Amino acid sequence: MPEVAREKPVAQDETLVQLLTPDGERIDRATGPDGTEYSVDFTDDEYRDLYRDLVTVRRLDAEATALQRQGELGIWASLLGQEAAQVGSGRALRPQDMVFPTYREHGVLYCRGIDPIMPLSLFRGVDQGAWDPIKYRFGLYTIVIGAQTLHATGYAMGITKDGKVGGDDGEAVIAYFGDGATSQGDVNEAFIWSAVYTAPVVFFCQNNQYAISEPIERQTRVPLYQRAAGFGFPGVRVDGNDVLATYAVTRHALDHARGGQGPTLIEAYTYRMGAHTTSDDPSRYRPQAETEAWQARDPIARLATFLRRQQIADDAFLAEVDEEARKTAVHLRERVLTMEDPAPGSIFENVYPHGSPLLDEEQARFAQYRQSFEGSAY
Amino acid sequence: MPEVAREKPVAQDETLVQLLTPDGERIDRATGPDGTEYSVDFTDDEYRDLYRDLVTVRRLDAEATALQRQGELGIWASLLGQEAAQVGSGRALRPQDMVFPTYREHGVLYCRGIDPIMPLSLFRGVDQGAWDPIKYRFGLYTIVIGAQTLHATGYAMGITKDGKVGGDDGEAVIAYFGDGATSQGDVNEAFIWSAVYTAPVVFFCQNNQYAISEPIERQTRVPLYQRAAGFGFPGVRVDGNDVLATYAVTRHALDHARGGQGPTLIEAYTYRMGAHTTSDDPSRYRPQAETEAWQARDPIARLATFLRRQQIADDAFLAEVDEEARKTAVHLRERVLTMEDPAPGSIFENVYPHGSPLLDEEQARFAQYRQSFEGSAY
Amino acid sequence: MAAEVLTLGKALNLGLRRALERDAKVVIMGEDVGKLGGVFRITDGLQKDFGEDRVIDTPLAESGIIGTAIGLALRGYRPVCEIQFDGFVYPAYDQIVSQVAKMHYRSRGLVRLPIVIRIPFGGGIGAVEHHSESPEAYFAHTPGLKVVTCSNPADGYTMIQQAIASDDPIVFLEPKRRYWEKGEVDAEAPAFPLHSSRVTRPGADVTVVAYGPMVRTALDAATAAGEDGRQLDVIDLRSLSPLDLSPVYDSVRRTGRCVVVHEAPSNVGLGAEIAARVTEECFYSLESPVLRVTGFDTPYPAARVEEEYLPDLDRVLDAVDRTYGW
Amino acid sequence: MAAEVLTLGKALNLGLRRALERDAKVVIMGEDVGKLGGVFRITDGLQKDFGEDRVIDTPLAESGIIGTAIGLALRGYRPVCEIQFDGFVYPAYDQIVSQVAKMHYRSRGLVRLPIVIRIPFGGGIGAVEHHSESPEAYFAHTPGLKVVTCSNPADGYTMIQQAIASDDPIVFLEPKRRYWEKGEVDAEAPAFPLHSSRVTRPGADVTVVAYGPMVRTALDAATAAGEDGRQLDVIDLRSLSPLDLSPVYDSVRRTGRCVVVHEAPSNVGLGAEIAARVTEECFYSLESPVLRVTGFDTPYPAARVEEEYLPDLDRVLDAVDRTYGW
Ligand SMILES: Cc1ncc(C[n+]2csc(CCOP(=O)(O)OP(=O)(O)O)c2C)c(N)n1
Ligand SMILES: Cc1ncc(C[n+]2csc(CCOP(=O)(O)OP(=O)(O)O)c2C)c(N)n1
Ligand SMILES: [Mg+2]
Ligand SMILES: [Mg+2]
Repeated sequence: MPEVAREKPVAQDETLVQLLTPDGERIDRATGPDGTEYSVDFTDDEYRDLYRDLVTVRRLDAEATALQRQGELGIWASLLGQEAAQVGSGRALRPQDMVFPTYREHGVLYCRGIDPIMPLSLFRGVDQGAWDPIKYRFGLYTIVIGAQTLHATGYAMGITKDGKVGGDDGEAVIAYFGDGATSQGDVNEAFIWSAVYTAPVVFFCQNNQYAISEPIERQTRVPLYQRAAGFGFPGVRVDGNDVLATYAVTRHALDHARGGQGPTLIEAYTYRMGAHTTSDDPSRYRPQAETEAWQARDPIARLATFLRRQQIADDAFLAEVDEEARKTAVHLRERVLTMEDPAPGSIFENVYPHGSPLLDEEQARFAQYRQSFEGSAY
Repeated sequence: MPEVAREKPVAQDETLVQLLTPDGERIDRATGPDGTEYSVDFTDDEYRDLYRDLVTVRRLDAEATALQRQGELGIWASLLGQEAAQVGSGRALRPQDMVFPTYREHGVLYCRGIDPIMPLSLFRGVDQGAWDPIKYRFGLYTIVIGAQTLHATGYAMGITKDGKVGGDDGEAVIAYFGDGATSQGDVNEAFIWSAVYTAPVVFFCQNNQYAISEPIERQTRVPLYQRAAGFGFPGVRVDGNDVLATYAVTRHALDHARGGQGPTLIEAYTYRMGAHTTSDDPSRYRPQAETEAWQARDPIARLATFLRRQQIADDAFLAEVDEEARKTAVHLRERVLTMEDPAPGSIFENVYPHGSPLLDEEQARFAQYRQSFEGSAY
Repeated sequence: MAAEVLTLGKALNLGLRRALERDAKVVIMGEDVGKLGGVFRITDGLQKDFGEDRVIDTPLAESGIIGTAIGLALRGYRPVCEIQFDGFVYPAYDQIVSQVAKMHYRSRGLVRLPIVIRIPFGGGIGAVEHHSESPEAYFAHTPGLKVVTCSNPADGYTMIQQAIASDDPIVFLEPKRRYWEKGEVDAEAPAFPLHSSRVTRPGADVTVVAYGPMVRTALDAATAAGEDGRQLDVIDLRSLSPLDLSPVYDSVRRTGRCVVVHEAPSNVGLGAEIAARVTEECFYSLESPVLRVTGFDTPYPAARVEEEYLPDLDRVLDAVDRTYGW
Repeated sequence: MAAEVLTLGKALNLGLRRALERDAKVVIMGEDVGKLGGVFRITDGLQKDFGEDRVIDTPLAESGIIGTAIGLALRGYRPVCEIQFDGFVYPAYDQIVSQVAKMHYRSRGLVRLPIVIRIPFGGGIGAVEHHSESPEAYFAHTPGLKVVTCSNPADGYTMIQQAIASDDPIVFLEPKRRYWEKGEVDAEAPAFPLHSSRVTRPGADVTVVAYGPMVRTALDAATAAGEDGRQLDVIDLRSLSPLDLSPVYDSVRRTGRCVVVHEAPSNVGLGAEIAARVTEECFYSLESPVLRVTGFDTPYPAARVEEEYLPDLDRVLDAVDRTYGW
């Protein structure tokens, strides 16, 4: 099993859907492997909004990494490099759509209009990511690789049951996962289920080239998007560092789903610029040169170039966005520092909707035990 | 989720590899979906041997069904209708190849030269299918759907490690499973592993149209053989009721694997003419007309027609084969009836290669308990 | 409906039917549950009457069944999943243990997953391997899951409806060898709490604790012991997590002797838990240690020797005897 | 090699290295075990020295890891599988429980699967969910598997080699919070049987039974109790299946008091089994019931409150006290 040479960091695949080149050149329309045409038609304001999202999301992410370094978070899974994949797909969602994320979809969450503080309690260890998925139309962060793809599929089956597909106001689901996740049985079962039941779900795979230390060659020999055809639905590879193409492809797939046409697999071809998490040391397994090559494909820089060239944005605007993002980050930091720890005894709560006498007993005993220390030197 | 109409029992797929039509017409060569050409070049003796295998395998299977009806077996999983898929693939194996079966591969087992009595102890409940897989180059029957496909893949990885691929004397593995099994995570993980490690394994899926009561539409919307491409290896659909085509396709895939070219998925398109097992009642879920339509594609009848037409066999030969098969079946029956029940106390044996004091104690106590009844009226 | 005599299988079928009638959000899903009505026919006729949208034949993958049931529950449905046999629940283990069991806790109560996982369990039907397992300890050891099992048609009819109506995720174990045993089912009978055990046959001498398929065995032992003048107090646990042991404690305080019976292997099984708790609660009442009569710590054996493996009347009586000899 | 002071992590690394050197059939496989050396670096440097054929980075799927390990074992290899964290073993549960555990039995001894499944387990490292589980009861309840855990570098070094050399399938649990704790490792030290428990600190008053990460906690409690004049007899089980309880029985016959400590939830956990057996064996010696100090019957909580969940010195001492008050 010799190591596969990794010379081409960039997909040389003809079928890569791209609407904005790494050099900031706008491509008018692009064609997917099945002939679908993709394009976007944004106003200047919308372009600027996208840029703002990208910058903010990166800035918040950097803040979280810093917070972890300072011991304020237990761990952090950075999205650095994947901003376009997340903002492009996140902005393509309609309000009624439902998201099933992994542990890295901070950018998608932000695009849903959710306060970015929401997942930080999880990473701080204050809770386990305790929000109402229905209220936010954003599922719980899922750490067990691939598990959420089945939840997404089941939820999508429920949409069909509810008669909420077929029209423009139909609902759709998007399930996020990584390149590594494609090897899990669960993800493949989700492909099967969604195909069999024509479930309105979009599988959005961020191929960031690595599953912790393992390069994509440890998971597949062929481009991941090709996996879909054998399950009976379309697959498309999009430049995940191109926010425009990602938006176009995701919007199309979501509408396809909500229209009752069933699932799509989107492979967003991107790169994890940072470590897997703050516990990881990528220098052990990947060459600096590779990371540098990807630097040239930065999702934010290319949009900035385009905006400038088109005079949609000037230096002042870019600086203002930076400054706004900085403030948002500072605000986030302040709130993380003042997060309250869970109340003593709360570990016994919410195990069961209807409670359990065993737990009541354990809780009571523990409270009694705790009290025995009161007033003692301890 | 409306029921899918099941009008076409026969694959209308252009890509179905066939060398012998249902009417017994010989097709000289056939082309697979990737352009591979398939043909066979059998001597008259070899044709006759194939016929003998088919008839014997069916006759033995009928005997086992009868034994179950008479209470001599606990259950039986009949291969009726799938004889060509099993004999064609089984005969394509070279002596050094390894088989990983489900619970229905009695015909493959027979073709390996193994005494057909071997699996009957399992179905009688005398043991759990206790043979040495290495000695027979035939794995243990596996009931948990799909589990054996990973074992096959791991074994194949071991072949590569041992340097036993790349030449004509290389070893290959064949993993059997059903159409229903393709939905299991394990089977898809086996596809991934075998592709990543270029493991010398052939995935042989007998698509007999049903997983107990569920028609193939509950597992997939597209032909199963197409699943392979998305994992990065060839897939081919063969007429599983055509022993010649099945032989040719399997032989080619095995040689491909032993040559170091990696896995192939073969979908043998066939039909389960009987019940799922003797516990099943197919009249609850499938129309008689469907079964009758498949009768016209019987794998044995078509070979008989061909042999007669080519004057490779005459009535006398066919009668002789029947008579031989009958004798073999009678012999099998006799031996089933005299199978010994396991020795008392044997349930404690072979839990661990190195034993366990806990079990020793349980066994000793149980023996003592048993003894306490001795001499008593009980 | 007045009281009717039904088999356990039919009582469960009727209970499922009532649940489907009562709440349009209830869906049944699993392998072969639709047209075939399940390999044990527990869902017989339900797809015909409630449609393919409510009684769903799924692809053949247990992780997929439970994983998609979670999604359906998030969408407001109440999935009742059938696992075809005990030995086939393990591919779904991750979804059950890491997702179903934990979602309420990790969301601090914001998410409820009212999922019922029905599993025919236990041996005694002469089946091939993986068809006679007793996996209850795996689930009872998992916080976030509740686990129940019924031993007779009346309980089956009531408990399956209660389980479906409950917002807790519940593993519902059905003693498959008892599917064909008959008993009276009275739809108007007063309900008992789902997680309550029950003294099935009172007796003053030895407490015998059993559940699921072994309740019948324990009752038979009680009859035999009664003929010998020993009165067994037979308690049917019904709920395996949480355990309702108060009736057991009460009994042991009177009898001073306790035998626990189950088919599952002994090592780290339910019997150990019951023994540990009874000993802690009734330490000064016990005349002898709590004894366990269980399957052995071997894989489930071949059908022709399963009777040797399974606890039977005689092994129960032997343990009862031993509580005296101590 | 003379005696060296090593961390547990390094001792395991060295043990794996020895095993790879000794037998060319030993292969290590898992997620990130190669170039990265594992997320805990337990396999650090092994791929570099033994090659990609012996130390294999696998696709990201645990069922695939164990399933292909079975195939490799059938081919004559001795796979050592790493599961990255305790909470990620469940996707492989079916392959472990239905295949690895049963293959020897169902083949009547004709097949051996010398597979070791290494799992860093337990909490206390401030991790997010699924990274602090204690799944030992699931495996100990499964006939056909053996389960061991080490509590210190010397045992880790020896036991990992013994486990790999054994033909039994073994779940090898590594107390991840102790990876960084140091101790002396003497390669020439006389070996002990793999499935033997050990009196780690002798004491006459109360028997304390622990394993894996809790041995350190029990020893700390013993030190504190000693200062108060109570001598705890601390026994490190090492083997969780089969249990080697003779030293425990011997001890309890002397002390009359017994406390079992583990991180896993209490309900149907190892503590229950130990309590049941100790009670049965030492019925007339016990001054009080066997008490359990365990994790609670909740999912493992968020990092900031895990200390509340985990048994600590004080909870052990509290239980020790309670064995007197009975
Ligand atoms: C079932 C399971 N196995 C192992 C892990 C440990 N783990 C966490 S992230 C990760 C790699 C995931 O890679 P990928 O799917 O590509 O997503 P990425 O982290 O690159 O976004 C692994 C192995 C896990 N969380 N769940
Ligand atoms: C994991 C698992 N789930 C369920 C079953 C019960 N079961 C036995 S055979 C079968 C259908 C298998 O269908 P298929 O794979 O098409 O093979 P066939 O029986 O048609 O040859 C099912 C569901 C099982 N054996 N294993
Ligand atoms: Mg990745
Ligand atoms: Mg089939």
